[in-house]
Amino acid sequence: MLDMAEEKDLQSTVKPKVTLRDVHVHYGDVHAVNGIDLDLYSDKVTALIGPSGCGKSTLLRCLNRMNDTIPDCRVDGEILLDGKNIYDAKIDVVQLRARVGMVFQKPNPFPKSIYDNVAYGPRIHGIAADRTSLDEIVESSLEKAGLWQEVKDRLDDSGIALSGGQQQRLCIARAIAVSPEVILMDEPCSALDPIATAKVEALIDELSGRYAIVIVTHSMQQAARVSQKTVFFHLGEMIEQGDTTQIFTAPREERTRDYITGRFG
Amino acid sequence: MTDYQPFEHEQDDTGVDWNSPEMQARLHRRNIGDRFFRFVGFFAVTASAFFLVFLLGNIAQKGASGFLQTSIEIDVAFDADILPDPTNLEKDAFAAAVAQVNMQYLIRQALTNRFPEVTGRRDTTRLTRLLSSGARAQLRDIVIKNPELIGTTHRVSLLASDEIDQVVKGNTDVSVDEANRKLTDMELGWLQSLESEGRVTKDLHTRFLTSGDSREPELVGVWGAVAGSGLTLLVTLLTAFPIGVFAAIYLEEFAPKNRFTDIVEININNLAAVPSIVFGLLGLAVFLGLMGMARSAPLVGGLTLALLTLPTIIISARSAIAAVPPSIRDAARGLGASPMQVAFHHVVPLAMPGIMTGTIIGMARALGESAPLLMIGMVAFIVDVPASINDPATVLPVQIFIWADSPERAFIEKTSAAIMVLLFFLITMNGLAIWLRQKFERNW
Amino acid sequence: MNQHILSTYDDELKEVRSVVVRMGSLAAEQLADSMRALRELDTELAELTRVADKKLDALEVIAENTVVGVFARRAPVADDLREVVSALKMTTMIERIGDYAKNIARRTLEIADGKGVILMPQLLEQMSAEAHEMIQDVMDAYVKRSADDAVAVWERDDHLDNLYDSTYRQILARMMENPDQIAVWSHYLMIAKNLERIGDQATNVAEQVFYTINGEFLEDARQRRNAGD
Amino acid sequence: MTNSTILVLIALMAMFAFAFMRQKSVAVVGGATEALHSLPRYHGYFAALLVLLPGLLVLVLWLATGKMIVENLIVSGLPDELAAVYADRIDLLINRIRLVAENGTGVESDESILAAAARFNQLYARGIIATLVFSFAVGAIGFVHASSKVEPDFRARNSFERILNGVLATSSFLAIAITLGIVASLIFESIRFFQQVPIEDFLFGLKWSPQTALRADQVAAEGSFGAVPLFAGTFLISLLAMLVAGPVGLFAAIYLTQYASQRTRNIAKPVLEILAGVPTVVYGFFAALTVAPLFRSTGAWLGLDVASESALAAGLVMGIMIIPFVSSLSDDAITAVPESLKRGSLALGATTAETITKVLLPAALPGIASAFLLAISRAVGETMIVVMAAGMRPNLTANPLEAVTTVTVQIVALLTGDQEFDSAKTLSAFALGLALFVLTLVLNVFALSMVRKYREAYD
Repeated sequence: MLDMAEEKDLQSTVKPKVTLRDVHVHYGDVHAVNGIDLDLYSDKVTALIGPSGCGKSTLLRCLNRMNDTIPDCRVDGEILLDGKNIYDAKIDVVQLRARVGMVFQKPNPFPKSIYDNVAYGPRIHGIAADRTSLDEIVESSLEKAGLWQEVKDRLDDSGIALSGGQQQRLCIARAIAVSPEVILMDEPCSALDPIATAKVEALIDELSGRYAIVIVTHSMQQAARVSQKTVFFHLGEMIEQGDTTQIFTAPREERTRDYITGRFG
Repeated sequence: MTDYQPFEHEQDDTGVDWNSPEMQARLHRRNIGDRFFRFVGFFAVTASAFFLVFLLGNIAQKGASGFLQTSIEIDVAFDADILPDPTNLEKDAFAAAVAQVNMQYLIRQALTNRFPEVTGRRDTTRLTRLLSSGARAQLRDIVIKNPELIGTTHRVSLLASDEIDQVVKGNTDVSVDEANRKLTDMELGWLQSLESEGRVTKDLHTRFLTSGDSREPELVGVWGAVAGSGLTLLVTLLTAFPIGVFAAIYLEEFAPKNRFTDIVEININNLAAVPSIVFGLLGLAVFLGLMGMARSAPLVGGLTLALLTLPTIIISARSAIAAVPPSIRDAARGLGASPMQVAFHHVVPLAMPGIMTGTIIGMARALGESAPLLMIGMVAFIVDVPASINDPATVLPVQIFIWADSPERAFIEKTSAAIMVLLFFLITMNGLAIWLRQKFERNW
Repeated sequence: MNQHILSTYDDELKEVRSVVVRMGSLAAEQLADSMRALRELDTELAELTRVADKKLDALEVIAENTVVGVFARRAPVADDLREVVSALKMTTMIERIGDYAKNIARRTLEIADGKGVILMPQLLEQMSAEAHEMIQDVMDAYVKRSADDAVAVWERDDHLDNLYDSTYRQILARMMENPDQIAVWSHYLMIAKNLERIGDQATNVAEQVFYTINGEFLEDARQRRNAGD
Repeated sequence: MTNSTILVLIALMAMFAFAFMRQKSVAVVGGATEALHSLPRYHGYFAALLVLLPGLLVLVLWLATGKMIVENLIVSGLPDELAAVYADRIDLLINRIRLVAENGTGVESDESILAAAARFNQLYARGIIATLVFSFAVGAIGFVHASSKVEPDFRARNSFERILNGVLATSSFLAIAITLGIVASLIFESIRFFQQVPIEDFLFGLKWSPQTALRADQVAAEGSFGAVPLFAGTFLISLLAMLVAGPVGLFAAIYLTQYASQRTRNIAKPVLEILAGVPTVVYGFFAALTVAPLFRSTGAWLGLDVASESALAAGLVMGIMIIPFVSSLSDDAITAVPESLKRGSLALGATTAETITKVLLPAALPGIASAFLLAISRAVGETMIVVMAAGMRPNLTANPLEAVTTVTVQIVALLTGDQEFDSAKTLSAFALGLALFVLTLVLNVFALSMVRKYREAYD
């Protein structure tokens, strides 16, 4: 059995996958994210929670530079992926996004076949050497996404023909297919019913050992269910971060407590 | 604890080695592809802008001088023997008497006085051709206005002929061989001599904006066509606007959703894409053939253009009406308004800015339209400015078409100038539409 | 403390809290009554006290239902979570206190029934006063949300344990002196044990109060404080 | 007395009816207007419509048919010898009579025609009077009817609104009437044309030379009406136009929606709008006077023989004209693709170009395809540019440097010179118009159905 001090030591020897140092995001004059310091680990699901407009989605989008597509969005500070600043001029954003996958709020499968949806990423990045290995990637991605059994006989059907939950798992399979190291999820279940939500959450659990997963969610229960680490944002600032159990039983900050217990802020 | 290994997460089982040379080369290729795409797109936009600038610049460069006109000052002896005596004549009678006088004689006299070396019938005729055939009417007007000139010699400024005008403006290349140009060296010599005396002037050509068509380029004006366009558009507006708005109100607010209204809707969308010349054929067959209306009249032109603009107006009015939020209708209905009252008291007034914008744009399109009007005979040569919707008339774009077809070199600048007038009206109308849209733009 | 956005949630939490407080005062009262009956060998009062435990049981059921309802509908987290979890545990503990008081009353009846009546030893009086005070103090700490007061109650348990040891030794001596009174003395011995258990339960309640307020376990906190010292 | 006078009189009568009935409704209830079911002004509106609509109907009927009726009367009353001369050319005769009737006696010398013209004017004047009387009569009936209805319980508003609803519905059905009018007039004249020229000669004939006798007694070379060279010319010029407008318009749309900054868009969009707003006659002038000579001289410099009215110049300028059309429709089609698809692709590490070619364009394909079809339809039907910049000579060639002629050019040429209604030459214009209408209609319908089909596939 480890005693407390030893446990702490162990923690510090694990290298964080992604490190944020004093990250600020501005939209024009709006200071959306204010000085965030945060470590994300490969074996953990990190949940970002906070009221709407607190900057959590903005921060999420910084991690694969999806903010680049928004005019007058400025990101300052350092975001290191395996120790390299992803905002460095030498970083190729195309490569970055392959390594840092993303799943969106609303399922957005392409209006193509299920197979082509999953094969899209490997094809553009040239990951599969031939048709056979592409087939393998598609199968294993769908399997990891828990969708293989449901769709293996209709890979040529349109991805849009699937149910909402299946669509979202297809999008996750699509993201996994390029073997990302980090997966960002922006309220992935907000458009889904409880059963579909449960399946996606089960999938997140399943994936949690293999990828650094960051999930933005408005459902506190979901954050509590799927994450090991929870970060609370308020008005663009990080108020508290910690083990999910600690945040949900004994938050240190009053604002965190007020938010998660549903009190007047 | 010593056997503990830090996590090594950089490689997954299906991991991709992004740093391999193959992958780096691939990335490089893909990024070049992206830049190429962006460049082609940028080129397309630039090319479009270039076309526009080239087109407008070309027109403006050709047309600017169309607003100027060369005049030549000559010393005319207002011979009392030829001209009537104003002292014992009524004003009208005097004018009628002056009109009888051969002004060409006075002009010839004045010119031969200036160039005494010119003899012979052919050369004298050439000499008088320095001036426009409109110079006679000009001189007549001067005499009628200033009877006191009779018996004196006075320097008057008269319109130069189109060929002279073009030389003065530098539009005609005088360096080519004499055989290949209209003006002889002799005529150019006269011109030079006049120029050296400062008798050749270029002035703003108000006549161009105030008179009707003519066979002579230096005498033409766009006013006839502008008036024709105005009358035609008036007819178009008065017919297409109420019918279009009524139809839009019916289709948006009252029409039952059934097969028939579906057909009406599809039909309207298709009508909007029917070539304009087909509407001309319809106008020809129905308004002229069947109903026997007068050819070349703004009435027929306006009705034909109304057929053409009706779909546009219906479509834009419908979208303006559809943009009024249902909550307004619910509110009015909740107060006990009948469907008609809801439509006419609430929905239509709120949609009016949008309807007006669409209508103005439709009208602007009708203003620029010429093909269907060719079908119904608005392409005739008409000197008089039309005063009513039944007078023969032409419209600005057709006037442009007619002039563009004319062989005289001077018509190029007149055509271009007329295009500038047309574009001025179009820009004004579109500007008005944009202003309306911005002033009344509402985000529900 | 801020109110919840849903005021009915606040009402439910208040309900839980007030049931706990009512149970606490009821248990304290029961203890006092049973001890008075013992002191005066008032069989009527003892009988009443024994029956009064049913009220405590009923309140525990109410508390349990409310807490389960909060869990099911509100999914409490953070201090709300601690509040209801602790309340659930505290009601069980207080119910136990009631059971011990009932036990004292039962034994009172038997003592009164028996031949050879012996008056209650003085030490038992001291123990019951201590236990009663602990119950009251810990409920005060709960109502006032005072972690320090809860710690103070917790620390008094040692004193009660010492009293018990003294009482135990004294009764054991009496038994040896008067073997024919063993039956009566063994009843007193069991009552002393009950009082000691009541003190333990009050201590447990104090731990729960501390956890409810601070979100950490009293033992851990004390350990950390000692390590820091 | 003219038609417009009648219009004014009917309007005045309607206004009077409005004022009168409003007063009357107030009088009926002794000023206590709250006793009326409908407000006084609705009684007025109701009466005004009852007067106005029948009167207008009579007037419109007269305008639409009056001249025909009068003409028929004239023809039936013609002296026999005149009728005999013009036995099968009645239209020509009527044209002459009309000309006199409209323009005065100066244009004609034939006594019998002058007489017929005088009779025409006389009859027409009578017709106007009759129309006036008749429209007043029906107006009066409406007035009396409305007057009898003025009662407190009469639901004037409901009745008025029912009539108004009818007016609105009629307005929207007018759109159908226009289409029917187009179809009917084109088909009617075309049938007459095909009675003179076999339809297969028209559709498959390779020679277009629409010369027919101008006078009945003139013996002229048989005209030939093979429209293939015209279709070929139209196709060639449309193809050239699309070769310019297709890529330029599509790439402009792609650039503006995917790459351009807001500032660039703010400049480029108005530029394209202005380009779209320039009248076609201006493009025609530009093509004929600037582009064609430019190509000719460039061709000469390169040693190529470029016709002064080359298909290339007309096609290029037409292409420029269509650029904004293609770009704005493609722009709509691309922006209609959900933003989420684009973000999904970018988040997988696709470049913008890959996102466009692999996700956006396939999804927007139906919209873009229909944009192209509509653009082709536009090019096929475009008139002024080709009239001014393309040739007049039918020429079956695929060489863009030569002059070709198009369907629209020929329609204009056939109908703007001297014309007579009955000749094959004039009628052939309607046959060409019909062909043009059918072709563009097929393109439009196909474009719209294509959108629908793909939309179903994606939904």
